[in-house]
Amino acid sequence: MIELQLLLGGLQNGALYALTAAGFALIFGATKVFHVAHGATFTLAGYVFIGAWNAGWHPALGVLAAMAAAVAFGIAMERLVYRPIGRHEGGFFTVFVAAFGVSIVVQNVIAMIAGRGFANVDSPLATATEVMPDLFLAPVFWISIVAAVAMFLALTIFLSRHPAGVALRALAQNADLLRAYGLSSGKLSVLAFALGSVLAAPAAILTAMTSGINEAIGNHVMLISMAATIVGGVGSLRGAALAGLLLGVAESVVLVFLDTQWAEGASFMVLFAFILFRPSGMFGAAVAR
Amino acid sequence: MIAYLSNIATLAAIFGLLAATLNFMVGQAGIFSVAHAVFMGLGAYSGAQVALLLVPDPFLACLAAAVVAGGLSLCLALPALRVRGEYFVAASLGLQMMAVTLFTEAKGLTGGMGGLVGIPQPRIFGVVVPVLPLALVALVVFLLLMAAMQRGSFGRTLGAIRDAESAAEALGKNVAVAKALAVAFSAAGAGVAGALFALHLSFVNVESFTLEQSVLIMAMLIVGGTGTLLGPILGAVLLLSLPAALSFITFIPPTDIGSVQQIIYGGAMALLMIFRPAGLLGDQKRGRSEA
Amino acid sequence: MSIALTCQGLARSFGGVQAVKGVSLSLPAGQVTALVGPNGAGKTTVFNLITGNLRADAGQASLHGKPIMGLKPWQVARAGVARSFQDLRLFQHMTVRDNVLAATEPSGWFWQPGGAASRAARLARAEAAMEAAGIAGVADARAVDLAYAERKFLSMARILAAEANVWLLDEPASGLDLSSRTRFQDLLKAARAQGVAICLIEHNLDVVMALADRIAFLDRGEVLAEGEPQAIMRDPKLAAIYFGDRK
Amino acid sequence: MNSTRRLLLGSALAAPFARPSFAQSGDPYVIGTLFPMSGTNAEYGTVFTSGAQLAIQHIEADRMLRRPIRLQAEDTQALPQQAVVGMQKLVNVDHAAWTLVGFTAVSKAVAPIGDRAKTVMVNGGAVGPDLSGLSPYFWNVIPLAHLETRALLPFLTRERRVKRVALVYVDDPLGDAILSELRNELPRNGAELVGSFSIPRTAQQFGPVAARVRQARPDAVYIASFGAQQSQIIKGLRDNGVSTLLCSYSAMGLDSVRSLPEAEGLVFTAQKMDFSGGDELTKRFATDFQARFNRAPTIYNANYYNATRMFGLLAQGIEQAGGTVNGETMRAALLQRRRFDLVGGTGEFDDKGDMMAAIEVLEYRGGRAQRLAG
Repeated sequence: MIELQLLLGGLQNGALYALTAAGFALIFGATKVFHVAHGATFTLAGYVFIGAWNAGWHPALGVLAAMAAAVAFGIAMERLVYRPIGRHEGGFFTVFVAAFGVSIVVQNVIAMIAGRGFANVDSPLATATEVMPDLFLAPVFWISIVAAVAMFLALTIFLSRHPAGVALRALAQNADLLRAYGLSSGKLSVLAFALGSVLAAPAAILTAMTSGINEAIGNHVMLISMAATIVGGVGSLRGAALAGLLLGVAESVVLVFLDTQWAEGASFMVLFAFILFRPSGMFGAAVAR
Repeated sequence: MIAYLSNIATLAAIFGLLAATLNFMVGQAGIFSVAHAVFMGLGAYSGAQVALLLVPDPFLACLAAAVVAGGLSLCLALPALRVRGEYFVAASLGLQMMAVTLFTEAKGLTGGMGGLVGIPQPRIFGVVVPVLPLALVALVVFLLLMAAMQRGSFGRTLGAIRDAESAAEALGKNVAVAKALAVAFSAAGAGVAGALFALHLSFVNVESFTLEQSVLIMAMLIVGGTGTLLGPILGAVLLLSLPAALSFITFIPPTDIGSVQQIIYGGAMALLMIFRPAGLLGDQKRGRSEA
Repeated sequence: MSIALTCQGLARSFGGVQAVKGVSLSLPAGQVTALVGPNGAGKTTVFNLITGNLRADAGQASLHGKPIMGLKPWQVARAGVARSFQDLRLFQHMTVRDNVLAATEPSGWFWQPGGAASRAARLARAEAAMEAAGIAGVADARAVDLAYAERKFLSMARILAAEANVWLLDEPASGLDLSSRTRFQDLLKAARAQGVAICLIEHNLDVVMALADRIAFLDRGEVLAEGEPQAIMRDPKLAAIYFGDRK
Repeated sequence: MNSTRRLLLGSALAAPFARPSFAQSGDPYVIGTLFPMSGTNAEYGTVFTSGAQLAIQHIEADRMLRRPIRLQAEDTQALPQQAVVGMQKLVNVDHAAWTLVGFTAVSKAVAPIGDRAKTVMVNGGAVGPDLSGLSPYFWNVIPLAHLETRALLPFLTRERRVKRVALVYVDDPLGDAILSELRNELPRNGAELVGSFSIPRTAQQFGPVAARVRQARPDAVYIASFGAQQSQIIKGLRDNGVSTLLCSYSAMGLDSVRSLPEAEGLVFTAQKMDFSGGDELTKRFATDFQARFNRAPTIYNANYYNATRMFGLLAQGIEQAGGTVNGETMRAALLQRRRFDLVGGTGEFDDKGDMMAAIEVLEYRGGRAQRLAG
């Protein structure tokens, strides 16, 4: 029974990882920006929701506010940080350091405004009940799964039907091709950042409900997203989402065999194994040599 | 004040060495790693164990650190070097995260979270020597070595690999060996820095070898400018003295002091990258679009 | 006439598409063999199979009678096969001299064997190669700052300095103006005179006719014909294929 | 941040410059703090500092010393390396007479520096047993963890009839100490340790751990962590079906834990301290703390109040005897005097500089800590 419990718990977490990872992968695939501040987007969205909740707003309004904050932050990063560096042909690590600097700022501004340490919203949705003997599930489990599936469906439809979505996918595959067709990659970058960031918001809100967040949670989120993007195969949204799910499940199910202190290491062992044995990831094209 | 400044100077020399050796990997060979703190940690633990169990001879400690860090880096790098670019970054991130777990769990060697306490001060022929001159000597030695290699054939080999790996191979360069050597040399330097760090602090625990430390070392390098000889040193001095200098600002309320310092620190990092993306000493015209 | 490099039955497919099917080639020493054929005929793939950049599904290759199939690219290079790339792959951030010097230093170790005398010899080789390729005047410029033709000649200088006896050149003359092309042809003729076996992928038929001793005509991964340039060029069937896709 | 706090803080900081010279003169005594003021453990830094601030306010209001006091904060982020830099600055630049430290790793890193410079370091936050006797100048005004578990276990087994205990702990010296305490002491109290679950300090998700805990079928779960993680563990266990008794040690004395609905019924130990009843000193502390910081004081506030007040008391004695206030004289004074009137009652120090204090067992009920025993 413990196996099933761990599997389902892993799925709940993995669904949230999948959402954040897909956001990261979307941005990375379309703009080739290693968006380290994606974790900061997550933190910001979570705290905005908690703030709205504590101020007595309707939850739906809080969700909207959190999404708006995430989108605004993502776009601001694109316009104010990544684009100026890109103009200078800034290298991969330059972007990394700049984004890391911004993450530090966000983390500490949040600490000063919202207070340091643990923050959460207190919702009965997060409390698990025994649905079967020895199997505890909270309503949040279903909400997480439904939210993840719904977001993915919406995203897939957008990317395959809407002209801008199709262009975005093309951008991910071949930026030169797109320029040849006269499409503005600048506008599409903004779109990629907006879409990618909005995906982090539901995950942040649900995390604030379940395990709670603190101002420093962004690093962990960023690492998981990055790992999932690589494991899934760069450029593949489906891959990143599945890999996020896989990492969440791995982190949980590993406890069937190992002691609890190895849980976090498990996701990175998966990452390492993938890089060594299948560097193209689950869905990526083969890495050309 | 002198003691305080010499403490900062020692740390600056140690981190200068770390950033400079990382530069050898990133700037010279184009191998992007965010696991430098792992090798620093390996060196720190082995140097500390030499000082604790055998003799507090700094040379022996540094030698042991270089051998352990360089040797283990080979075992880790050889498989991981098969992949390039972002993949290697990700591999090194995975390595960094796993290393922290291992450092925490291998209590017999590392003391775990509790760390290794009471590392004796370094002695040469029975005389206690401060770490500052040792660190400066180590820094100068490594800088000279790297400058010599940069001008010599090994530097050309690494530059060739960085700029066009397949063309380097087509000229008969054994890319895997060259990369592994670069990683091993760089890791050995990080190991020496780690040993000096352990001797300087007399205490090490796993919290000094986390991802944050790796990112800090990387930030020093990037802020100073990759591919330059003195850039990493400047970056190390700046990023170490900035928080120290900020702590002299007395009008910030004590409870907010940490956050304000961090905000200034993070903000400076971001702004510098936006306005001088190649670092302070880097060639601004030289685009690194392949990076 | 000794054969420097031969290959038999080279084959390679990519995800179901047979890019090269059973290609056999011989490159005699002191001769220029041109590999011609329409785009996508598999010419560059043949090079990649010979040099070990791609693993062949089937086939053999040997250099002076010694098998080289399955060797790594750097091992093939050290055995004496030099190649150029269509996109040049210069060492952008290094000087022209360092680019060429790098070609004289095969060892990936911390230092090169042979000490000071060997170092002086290597430097002399590099200078001679730059002189021959006509880029000695820009020896201290960085590769990324060179003009187009200079970049092409730098790529050639690297090959000259490598002192290989088999050259695989991938469109080395494309985009060159007439005078540069003449200089390039002289360069190749000199190498041929010294007994280098040269294999050339080239679209410009003027260059091919001026240089080639033999032509191998490749289409859809197969050698359709091999022989004297005049004979190949007169074959109307081949001409139709060759010009067919560039109407 | 409320404005009264800013104001008071400003006046405390400006004290050396603004205070009339007839009252106190000379260079201020510098009290240095080495707390995490940013990062995951920053909440502690804020809590620790406020205790010290109030003590300085009281020392100055009472004119205990001839010279003013300046509080110099160095941010450690609870990391050893930053702590060493900060400690070097406090010792060599600020010439701090007295330093306050918090975390185990930080304490162990700075102890050699303070030892060499003969600067007193006082810990009122960390409870790792290996903090005892780090240096003659390293003192603890908080009872260390093994004392806490020994006080808790009899209560658990007798009052709450606990037979099976599971431990969720951070894998550090403190966690290890509690693990071995539970392993040895539980059988003596007629109970057993049925599972121990080590977690990394950075772990955020505890659903899987909760599943493993449930599988062990404990009557009580002991949590040995600190900082933001504690709340996450409590919430993670409760949300995922662990309904048994939760217990812990003094690190739970944080507002963020107290205000967590899931922490209802949490049993934990702390130094015995009665803010409402008790002596004049304690009452004054509690009232003024509420007035200045607009919230009820916690144990940590009191500990660092005490740690700072100790300086006032020792320095006052030395000043009156005409001596110089430094590490050596203060250590001599400590060993001579031994007993001090502190918040929460009289504190008595042993030869190592560790304060012995009574431990009480508390329970969170309705967002307040209520005393159960001790």
